[in-house]
Amino acid sequence: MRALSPRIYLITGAALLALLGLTIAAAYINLGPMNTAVAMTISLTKAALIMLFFMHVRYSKSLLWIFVGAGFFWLSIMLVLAMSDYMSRGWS
Amino acid sequence: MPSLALPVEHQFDDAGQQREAATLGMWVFLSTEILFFGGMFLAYTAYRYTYPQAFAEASRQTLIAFGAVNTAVLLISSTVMAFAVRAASKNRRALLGLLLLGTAGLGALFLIIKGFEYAHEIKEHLLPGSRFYTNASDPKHVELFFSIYWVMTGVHALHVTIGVVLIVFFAFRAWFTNAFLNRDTPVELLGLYWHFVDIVWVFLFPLIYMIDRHS
Amino acid sequence: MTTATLQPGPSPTTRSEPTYLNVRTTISSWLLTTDHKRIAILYMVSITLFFFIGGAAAALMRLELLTPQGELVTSETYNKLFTIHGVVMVWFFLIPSIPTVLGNFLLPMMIGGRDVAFPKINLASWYLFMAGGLFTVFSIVTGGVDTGWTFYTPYSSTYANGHVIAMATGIFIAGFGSIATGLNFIVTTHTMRAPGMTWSRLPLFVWSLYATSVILVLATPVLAILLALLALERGFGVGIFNPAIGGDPLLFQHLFWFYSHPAVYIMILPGMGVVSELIPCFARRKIFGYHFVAYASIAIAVLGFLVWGHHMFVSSQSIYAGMIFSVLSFMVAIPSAIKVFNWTATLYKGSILFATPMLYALGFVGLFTIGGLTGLFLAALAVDVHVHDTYFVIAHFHYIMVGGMVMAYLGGLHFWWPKISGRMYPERLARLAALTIFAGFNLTFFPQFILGYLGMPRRYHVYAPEFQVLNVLSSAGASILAIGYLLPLAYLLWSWRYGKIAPSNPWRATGLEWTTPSPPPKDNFEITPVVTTEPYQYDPEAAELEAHA
Amino acid sequence: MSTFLHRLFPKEASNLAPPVDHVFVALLALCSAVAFLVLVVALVFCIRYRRGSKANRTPPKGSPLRLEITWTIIPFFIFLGLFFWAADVFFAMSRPPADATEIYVVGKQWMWKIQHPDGRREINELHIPVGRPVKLVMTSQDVIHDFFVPDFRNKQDVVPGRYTTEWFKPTRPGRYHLFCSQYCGTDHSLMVGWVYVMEPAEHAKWLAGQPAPDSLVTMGERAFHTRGCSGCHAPNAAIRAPLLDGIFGKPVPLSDGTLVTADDQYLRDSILLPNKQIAAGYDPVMPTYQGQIGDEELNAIIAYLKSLAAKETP
Ligand code: HEA
Ligand code: HEA
Ligand code: HEC
Ligand code: CUA
Ligand SMILES: [Cu+2]
Repeated sequence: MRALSPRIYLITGAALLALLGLTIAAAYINLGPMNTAVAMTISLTKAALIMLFFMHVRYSKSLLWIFVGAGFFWLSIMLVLAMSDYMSRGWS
Repeated sequence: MPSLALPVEHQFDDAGQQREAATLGMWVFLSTEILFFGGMFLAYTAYRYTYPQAFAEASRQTLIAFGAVNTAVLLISSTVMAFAVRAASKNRRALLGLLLLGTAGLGALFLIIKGFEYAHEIKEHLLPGSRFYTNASDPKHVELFFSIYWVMTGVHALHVTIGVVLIVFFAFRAWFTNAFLNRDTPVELLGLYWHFVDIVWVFLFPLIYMIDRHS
Repeated sequence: MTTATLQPGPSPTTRSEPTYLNVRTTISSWLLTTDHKRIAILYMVSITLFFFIGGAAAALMRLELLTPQGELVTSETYNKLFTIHGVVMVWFFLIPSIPTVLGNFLLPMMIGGRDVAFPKINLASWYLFMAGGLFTVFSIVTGGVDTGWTFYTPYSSTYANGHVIAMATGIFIAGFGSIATGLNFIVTTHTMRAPGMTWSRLPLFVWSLYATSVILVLATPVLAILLALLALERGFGVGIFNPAIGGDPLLFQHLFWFYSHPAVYIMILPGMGVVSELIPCFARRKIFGYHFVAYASIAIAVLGFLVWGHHMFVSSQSIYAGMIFSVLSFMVAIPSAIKVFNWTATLYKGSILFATPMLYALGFVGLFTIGGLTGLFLAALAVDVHVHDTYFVIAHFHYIMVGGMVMAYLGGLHFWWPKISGRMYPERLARLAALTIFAGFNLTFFPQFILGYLGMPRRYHVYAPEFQVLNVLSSAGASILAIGYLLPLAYLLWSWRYGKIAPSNPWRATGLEWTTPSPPPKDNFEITPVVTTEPYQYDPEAAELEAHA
Repeated sequence: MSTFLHRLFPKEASNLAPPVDHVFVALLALCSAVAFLVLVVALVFCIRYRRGSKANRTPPKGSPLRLEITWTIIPFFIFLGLFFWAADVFFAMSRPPADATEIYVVGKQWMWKIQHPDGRREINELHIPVGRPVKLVMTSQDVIHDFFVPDFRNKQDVVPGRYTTEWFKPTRPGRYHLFCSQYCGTDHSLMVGWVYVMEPAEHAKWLAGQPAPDSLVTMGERAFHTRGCSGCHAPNAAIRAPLLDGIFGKPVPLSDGTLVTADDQYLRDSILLPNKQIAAGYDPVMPTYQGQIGDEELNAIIAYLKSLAAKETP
């Protein structure tokens, strides 16, 4: 399980570098507010690749998936609720 | 599965249980790390939302070429680390040491590049505090950006430094001791840590260097 | 092997096998121990020390508040006193209390394991705790800190006197101790259960420790980074919260309460777990609604992360965010309600024995209910505007933390004392102490609700003369409370040497920890137990028959 | 008896006090009932089923699920109801009426400085006529403070770097405590004062007894000239800057394409941090006045800018 074939690692590494190129390219195109969304989507993809293949999450028990998800889920709680304050401060 | 003749700590029944506990423990630790960095990500998000123009202006003052190269360096180091873990599980300890040293070397390269970048920013008075200076149109909030920039990259660099030290240590253990004979869990955990540090940077890179680069 | 062993176990004198206490007795065998039971003892001694430091500060505060003019200590000293009191009580007493003492001692035994998953990390977390404590004590003796336990910026970052950075460092380090404990407990619960110990057979104390650990692990790092940012701002001028460069003081509050509200559940969930053990045992009844009580713990842990903004209703947070946080705060009360109702229902048709632990447990239910219900007043937006930062809030949380958690800790300590020390405590004295604490507590803190609604602000060392009568009542209560706390300290210490030898299961309780000798051997069980039944197999009718016989 | 009750319950001296007290009393009744119920039931069980009593202990039959669901659902709905009621009152407490008198409050360690619209100043005292709504516009010079008048049932943090508001309509003449209720350092507990609520006639007498200062607007107008604002913000100025007549309360287009409303906060930021938001079509040449104009002078200037708006829109 732990010893994946080297091809998987190489492909993952190459994909990561390709995505890096893509982020940089996308940053220089004016997409308006979409720039940030695109950049974050690419980053999320990269993070997912690293976790799934380099960190072997794809081949792990479902319990591990829960543990991995928990950190991100709690982070999103923090961001969403705190930003709900910042975004609605101007309302009257 | 490594040979069962291995010593298992007294609280565990067998090596399988021990390995499962260790992996689970590492992931719990990584979750805490996510929230540790998360506090800073919230600060970043709140201020970028409040001062979009100042943040864009400040971001354009960062050295994107350095950032991009550094991202590539870390991504490659992660790939090398993946191979190192593989070598450990195949019990090829000479190769393991070599690959670990390669990973550490790339990590050190990252730190050196980051160091040059920091030096440049200090010279340009972009270190917050009384000597901070910028001719940007909204200097206060540019300073706020750089406060966050220094803290986030600084804490990340600290993590990289810890990683490099540990990896070098592990490399020598692989070569000169029997620590990893039939025992790959420690290396695997180290790998998890290193990949995590990489992931943090994957988010930092666009957030710091690439706000409104097109304009 | 898992249901109640009805015959008393062999007494320690007839047993040749060494216990965890006397396998080795050198000092280094204690300081370098990796035995979870010994680490529990190390923690017990340390947090008792810290409790009396925090209590001494409280005593001085209550003395000062006898008169409205504030002539006993200066303003500055008073401010340092409540800071010391809050910091020490929260981070160095109450957060570690049940988890690190009773949790460390019992968790492995309750699930039938030999130790926690990472014994060395367990020891390391005690050292982290002590190192953090040392920093904090250092900052206290070298002049103190006057920020309050909440460290609000920009006061703490720019204007405060004293060693803010040293104290923040202390809490930072101790925080990593907490994280290590939480991590250990989570992994232990997942991987170290004995054969047959399924999740629905876990004692409720284990469930509550698990929920607590989730909070420890996910909330504490946010406090850590926050304190680091505070230190950077204060020490190096890297201003993340500094309003002079557009930083937002409210961001500090968001991050602080993102940690500290979940942290208040760290300070109650373990107590709920203890009470869920005590009530079935002394009512000789299976706990009512096992699954509801168990899942309520998890629900509190998760929902507890969604309500932090209720500390910021008048901070100038957006009123819409305030509304979200208010409604969520009401929702988080539901799982607590479920627990209260289930405990009460457990008494029904039981065979209730009012031993000391049970007195504490019943006291817990009553005082926690009052404290929790006043939490609803605070969650109600319009009312909180008035009572925020008044003594109403002080009364609310002392009812839960002192009336609830400290009672639960004492109850648990008495309950498991025979297991921990191998000795019985003096029962009648213990009951007297429990009643003294209950009476003193209510006299101390009930008047504070009234003071709060009348409008007396907290952290006031000089106050308007019309508040004096109630303050005097409160101070009088505090002196009774102090006596109440000194009693157990005295007789428990005494019983460690001179108490009656305890059988292995003096309460005829179920639970694996009662199947080993008192005190247990180093590895807890001679053979790994196999679990075949659900917990709390008590029978009230059998208990009655025995009582009559 | 009534004086005894009086000691246990604060006076109701503003329009906000009755609705807040209604929620409070309702909560008190409900929670006392619940607590009483739980405690009585527990007590009855404790007595009835004490060890050795002759009660029937055959285990109850039937599934407890119905019971569990009942005591989950009922609190849920009660809580929802409480939330809506309290939130509704809170909403009203947070939104000052349009005709409220605006009074500026500056908090600093450890005193309250108060500026009336007519320029009159007070320290740690606030004199207001009964029956007229008052809106406090507050900021702090150093740390966070909190303006708390228990008998009015309102409080609000006073935060450095921004304006917060609080309002009430005093309904009973008298003298009421003013407390700082956000911890602000050494003399936090001495940052107290009095709010005097007076009959209108008496208030007028009090006003007459005070030396009549320049009104806030006049002071602001003077500052507008001495500080050099008029050098740019005048129709015939050499530098092209927006005219500020009538700006208050209007939407302002910014250079990044967004629209903001020119409220207190916007004006404050425009003066202290002019480059935070640049008005569309202008160069960002306005200097920052941070550190040069104090909070009180700033309040006067803002009052002056507001008065221009009032003239503009009849
Ligand atoms: C162990 C600690 C602990 C616990 C468990 C709680 C539990 C709760 N707390 Fe408390 N709280 C604190 C410790 C704690 N709190 C502290 C330390 C502060 C002050 C911090 C500072 O500023 O220094 C504080 C402050 C605080 C505030 C901010 C006040 C202010 O500063 O203005 C609020 C506001 O919503 C609040 C609400 C609640 C609620 C809704 C609960 C709920 O979880 C309570 C749930 C329980 C029940 C409700 C009781 C049982 C239920 C029933 C019997 C059900 C039946 C009821 C009905 C149908 C009505 N708390
Ligand atoms: C977490 C646990 C905890 C515990 C257990 C306690 C226990 C007590 N607390 Fe505390 N308290 C807090 C947490 C806690 N508190 C927090 C977080 C705050 C907010 C701080 C802030 O605003 O920043 C607070 C604030 C607080 C205040 C408000 C201060 C203010 O705002 O001005 C008061 C006032 O009465 C008070 C009183 C007490 C009393 C009388 C006890 C008693 O239960 C203590 C009884 C114990 C003893 C009395 C010790 C035993 C006796 C001796 C050691 C005798 C020898 C000593 C002498 C003769 C000097 N506490
Ligand atoms: C050097 C010229 C200059 C001086 C002096 C000056 N301003 Fe300005 N001001 C400008 C310009 C140009 C703008 C438009 C660009 C911008 O928004 O920054 C502006 C914008 C403003 C705005 C925002 C108006 C809008 O339409 O958004 C306000 C309010 C303001 N100034 C008030 C003042 C006050 C009060 C002073 C004196 C204390 C002052 N200004 C001094 C040049 C000046
Ligand atoms: Cu100002 Cu407290
Ligand atoms: Cu809370």
